Amino acid sequence: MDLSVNLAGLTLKNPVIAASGVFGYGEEYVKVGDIRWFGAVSVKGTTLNPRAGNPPPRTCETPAGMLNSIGLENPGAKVVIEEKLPWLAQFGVPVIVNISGESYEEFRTLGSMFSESPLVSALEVNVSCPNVRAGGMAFGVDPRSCYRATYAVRRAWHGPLIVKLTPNVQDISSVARAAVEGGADAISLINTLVGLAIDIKKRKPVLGSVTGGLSGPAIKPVALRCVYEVSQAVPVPVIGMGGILDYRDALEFIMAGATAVAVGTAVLVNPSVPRSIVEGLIKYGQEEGVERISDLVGVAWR
Amino acid sequence: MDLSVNLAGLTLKNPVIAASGVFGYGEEYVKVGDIRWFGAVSVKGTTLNPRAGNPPPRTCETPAGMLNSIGLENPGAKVVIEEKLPWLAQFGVPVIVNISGESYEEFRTLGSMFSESPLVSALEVNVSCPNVRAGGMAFGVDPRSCYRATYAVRRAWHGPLIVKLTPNVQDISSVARAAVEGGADAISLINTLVGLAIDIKKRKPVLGSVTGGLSGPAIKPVALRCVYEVSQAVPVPVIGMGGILDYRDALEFIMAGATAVAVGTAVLVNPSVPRSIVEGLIKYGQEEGVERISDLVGVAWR
Amino acid sequence: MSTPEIHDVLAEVMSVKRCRGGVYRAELVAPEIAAVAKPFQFVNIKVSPGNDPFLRRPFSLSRIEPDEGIIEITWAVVGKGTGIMATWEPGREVKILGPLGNGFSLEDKGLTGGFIAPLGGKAPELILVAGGTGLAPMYPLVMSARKSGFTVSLFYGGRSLESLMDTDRFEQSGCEVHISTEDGSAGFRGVVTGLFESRLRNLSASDIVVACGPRPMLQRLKSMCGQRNIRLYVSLEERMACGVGLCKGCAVKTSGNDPGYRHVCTDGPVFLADTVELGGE
Amino acid sequence: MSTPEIHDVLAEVMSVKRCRGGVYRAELVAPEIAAVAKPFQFVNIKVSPGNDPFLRRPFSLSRIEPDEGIIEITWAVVGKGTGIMATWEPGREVKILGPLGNGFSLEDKGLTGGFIAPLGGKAPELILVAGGTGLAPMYPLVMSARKSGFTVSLFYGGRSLESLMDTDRFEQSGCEVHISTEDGSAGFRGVVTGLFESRLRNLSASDIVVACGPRPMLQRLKSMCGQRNIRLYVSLEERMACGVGLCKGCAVKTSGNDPGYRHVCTDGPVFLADTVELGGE
Ligand SMILES: Cc1cc2nc3c(=O)[nH]c(=O)nc-3n(C[C@H](O)[C@H](O)[C@H](O)COP(=O)(O)OP(=O)(O)OC[C@H]3O[C@@H](n4cnc5c(N)ncnc54)[C@H](O)[C@@H]3O)c2cc1C
Ligand SMILES: Cc1cc2nc3c(=O)[nH]c(=O)nc-3n(C[C@H](O)[C@H](O)[C@H](O)COP(=O)(O)OP(=O)(O)OC[C@H]3O[C@@H](n4cnc5c(N)ncnc54)[C@H](O)[C@@H]3O)c2cc1C
Ligand SMILES: Cc1cc2nc3c(=O)[nH]c(=O)nc-3n(C[C@H](O)[C@H](O)[C@H](O)COP(=O)(O)O)c2cc1C
Ligand SMILES: Cc1cc2nc3c(=O)[nH]c(=O)nc-3n(C[C@H](O)[C@H](O)[C@H](O)COP(=O)(O)O)c2cc1C
Ligand code: FES
Ligand code: FES
Repeated sequence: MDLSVNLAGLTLKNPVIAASGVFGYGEEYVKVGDIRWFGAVSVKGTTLNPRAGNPPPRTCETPAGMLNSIGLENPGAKVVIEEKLPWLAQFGVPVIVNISGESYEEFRTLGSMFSESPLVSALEVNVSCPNVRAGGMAFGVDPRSCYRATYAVRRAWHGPLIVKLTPNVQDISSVARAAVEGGADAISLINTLVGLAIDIKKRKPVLGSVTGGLSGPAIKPVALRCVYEVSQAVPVPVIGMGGILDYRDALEFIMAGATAVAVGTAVLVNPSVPRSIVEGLIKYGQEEGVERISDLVGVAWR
Repeated sequence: MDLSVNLAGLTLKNPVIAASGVFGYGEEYVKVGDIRWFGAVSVKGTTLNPRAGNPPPRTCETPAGMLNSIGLENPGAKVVIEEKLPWLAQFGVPVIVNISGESYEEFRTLGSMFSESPLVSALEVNVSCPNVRAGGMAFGVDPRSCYRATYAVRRAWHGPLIVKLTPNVQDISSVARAAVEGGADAISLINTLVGLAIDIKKRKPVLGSVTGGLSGPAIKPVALRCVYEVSQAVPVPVIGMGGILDYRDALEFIMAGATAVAVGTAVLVNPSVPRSIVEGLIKYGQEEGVERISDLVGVAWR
Repeated sequence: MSTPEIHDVLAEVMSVKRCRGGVYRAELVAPEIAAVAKPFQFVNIKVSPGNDPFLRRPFSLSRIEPDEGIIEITWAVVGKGTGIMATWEPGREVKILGPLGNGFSLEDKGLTGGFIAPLGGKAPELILVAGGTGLAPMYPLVMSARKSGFTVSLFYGGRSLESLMDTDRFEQSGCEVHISTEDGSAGFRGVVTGLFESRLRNLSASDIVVACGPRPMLQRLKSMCGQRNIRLYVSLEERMACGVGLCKGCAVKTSGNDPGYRHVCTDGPVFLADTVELGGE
Repeated sequence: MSTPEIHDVLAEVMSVKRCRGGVYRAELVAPEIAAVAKPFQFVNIKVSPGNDPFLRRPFSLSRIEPDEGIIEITWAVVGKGTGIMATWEPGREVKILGPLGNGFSLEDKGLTGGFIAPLGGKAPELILVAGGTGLAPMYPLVMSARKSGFTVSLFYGGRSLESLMDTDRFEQSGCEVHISTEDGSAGFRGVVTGLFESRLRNLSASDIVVACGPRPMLQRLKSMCGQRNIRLYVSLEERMACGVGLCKGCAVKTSGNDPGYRHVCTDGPVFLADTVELGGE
């Protein structure tokens, strides 16, 4: 089966992307897995200035999932451009830079900073992080502000532009349409759901910053619903994610309308998950006589 | 430990309620469990006219949860009042009638119909069902329409009035406040999250009606977050639910701000779950020296 | 509808074995259930502790031994739950809820009365048609039908010889067994409805056909028996959560103009074929 | 920071036993990990297949046998994962990722050089302070410290005699063992920091204290050692997801004016006490 997919002008050798936030900038990943099994990698959410992140505890297991409140710990755009990307480039895997701004202005600045780097294959505008106070999810819960954030980056960045949406809204399709109007070439979804856990011994929230983002298999049905809806509502490709653990999960997303898929939490539990998904897809293609993975995109509603 | 709680003027002997939709009107439950372990029971979502429900398949397992698209299959308010409630009354457990209308007018009619019955302890206005086309969740995603639906019932019904909210919104607290303004004496949350599953063999959505409501442990973190938020935002008690399987889960909800809790999906897997939760709470109270369960309500934020 | 006694018991697994046809069979110690269970009733099993898998799984009783306090289930590995069950070892305890459903007993349906003393020379016949694991629930019915004086024959089909379960216990109970395989590796070459067709011609209005297997097989039988006015009962499967009537999840559409649904777990699993819609969406 | 070699292996459980102090101990066949692991490194274990529990669980290596290709872990049952581990049987295979963390070796820290040939008469001392399961990672360090010529003593405390793990292997390695119990059922009556206090007076700047146990114990030690300028290393635990630096979940606040965080899995688990904040929120 031909696994390659075309994503907003970018050709990926396979549709399995490392989701932002579980891959860092690749330095830790290389110790436990081979980056080249990924069709593309999305690096940790990057901000204009370095961020130290949120107070611990930052993670907590939940039924078939986890909460995280990392808080965009990252070294800032400058270090990423000067140190992280040149190192990561050696693997020859397309690099998507996930960016997060506190204002439209900051989004534009990030867009133009990364325009200077030839090592960026695509930008992923994160208007959906539930773990930071300023910016973050605020831009993604309202079509107007999503439009403006997207447009701010679009003015400065001329490569493939992906906008990553939050499911914490009542009508994700209208936010997706706004992103496309603002200039998005692709939509990625979903980011985490806002959740909370209580430590019954301490009688307090578990996480240092009270709420966190829920990810993992638990959210897969919500993610699939968003992909099914949004892929029918917008004319651009969708990158689906949320709880993908194996090739069967990946197929569910592709059939629901995703052109490519991303694996987040699964990488934390099983670093070699991209390889097992790619191999699973190849085997499936042989057994079912599917020639191109792209033939399956959206079959559930087409 | 004193397990009794006061819910909008209604005293429950313990805080464990049967969530609407997993208890029918009690006739099936008595074959597998003893109703008297519940502090109160919320009957199946009841509509003005009988409803046959949605086409099968109607359920589907998901990681640590399930999707359902029952579609409010119920015999209609008249039969409930004349046949179901008189039978259910024999157990001496307060009965909450969960009602669902397709219009404000219908909500008002339901309110006045149930006003005639002395067997109803409280009404639970369901503005959060994701599985019906008309009405259902539509009223619960917008503060204004939630206010109007609540107010429609309030005008006709003078007993305890609970409004049940959906988490499929971006700001659940503002919807909760609108319900209180409309006359709600208590808020119950959460109803299911909208989700979907794909049958990769058939390359189609699993459920006959495409999307369904996600319930079970998977959604517990989302439910806890909603309870934590809403219990601080409104002056009325909150009934918490979403993924409760045992007394520890119940304690998480109570500490997060719930005055009472409801068990839904857990009843389907383990019909005697109310008993095990009640016994677990009693043991916990002894070991930790807690005198009244109500002393724990909201300790995580108080 | 009778009110069955339903028990939620922690049953010990007494034996598990892999059998012909690639299916597994386990004996469970559950005296409360064995004492009251009827043919075509089922149990809902919590396959393993914890949340993965989360829901219980429904399985028909493939043997009921009230005296020994034992029930048997027979399953094919098709996914996570059945896969875990295949790793069960004797001594393990599992939560099982049952017996569930109305089951199917000739007495309940008022079918035995006239037949025990046949009017003509011919004894009333019970014809069983099974595809795949649909054979599992048939054996308890054979046992009770023989007691009631029925002549019983079984038509059972699969893809190939290897895919077929062992039918010895049926033969030993005096049941005539007819086999079909799609690849011709055993018995009649073709599908089981093809094999059954020849027999259909000789059936009369007092005979009964009970079928269990894939929907397309049941659909085909429904039209075959309908044309000849032969009474057909079908045992249906639907995705279940509770198995006891709480969730209304296991709906099956009623046929005719009635726009309603019936529920496999409380109204079934066996339905008179005419009363339900079997057509694929 | 060195780049450790990390392996994700399917390891066979060779033995599991319940030991004194109510803890469990398992030997796992993992030659790749045993060959390179250092004291205070840990492994991240997928306790059972499936999603419940979902994340791996981190455990220190309580013994490393490179020649036999075996690692040992020692744990207390505190929740779901550790409870399942207590039901492991020999022959079972589990996925383990390791060795993780920097570990703690006297050579790496450049601590052994000057001490092997002591200047004065007194050999340099390594003092280990452990509370509860904090004893687990200490043994591999004793082994390597003895090789480097250190005098090693252990201060180990718990609630009562029953809550204490066996310390035989420490004594057999020539380590002086001092015990405390809060109820006085063995050794010094009181907390381990109280017992350690008497020894603290005799320590000098060339000696090293390494501690592992509950945060309050570590906090107390930090202030005790800080006052006397004794070098203290603490081994920290934080909730972990990946254990390898991918998620940035295992943050611990750095002390002083630096507003940043370090990560237990990649920067630790052992930290110079002065560099991190141990204070409870
Ligand atoms: C009343 C009743 C009696 C049954 N008796 C038997 C029996 O005696 N022997 C036997 O082998 N099987 C029987 N089944 C089917 C059996 O319940 C399913 O095969 C089993 O639940 C699958 O579990 P799993 O975790 O292995 O599969 P999953 O991983 O959950 O799913 C695997 C596949 O099975 C299908 N499936 C899942 N649940 C059901 C269900 N409830 N009904 C139909 N298909 C389903 C799914 O669509 C999927 O394709 C019965 C079902 C019912 C409703
Ligand atoms: C680097 C490192 C090394 C460790 N080495 C050992 C060891 O050698 N022996 C040992 O017994 N334990 C050790 N632990 C702690 C061990 O990982 C936890 O006890 C275990 O993960 C709990 O799993 P559970 O599923 O049983 O508990 P859960 O059901 O997940 O939780 C039970 C309790 O444990 C707490 N907890 C959960 N995860 C952690 C965690 N990662 N760190 C601290 N507390 C946690 C929770 O707050 C909760 O109160 C180590 C932890 C770390 C980070
Ligand atoms: C530890 C962690 C950190 C994350 N950080 C980011 C981030 O920096 N930017 C972002 O857009 N999404 C971030 N995410 C969200 C994931 O990219 C993904 O959208 C989400 O986790 C759902 O996918 P999953 O269920 O496969 O994990 C993070 C998720 C996790 C678990
Ligand atoms: C099968 C099923 C049917 C339900 N029907 C209703 C309903 O009729 N009315 C309603 O308000 N909620 C209904 N719910 C939602 C539950 O009452 C509850 O809010 C939700 O399932 C979350 O709780 P849980 O995770 O404990 O199940 C239903 C849930 C399930 C699983
Ligand atoms: S499975 Fe719940 S009603 Fe039949
Ligand atoms: S546990 Fe993931 S970075 Fe340490």
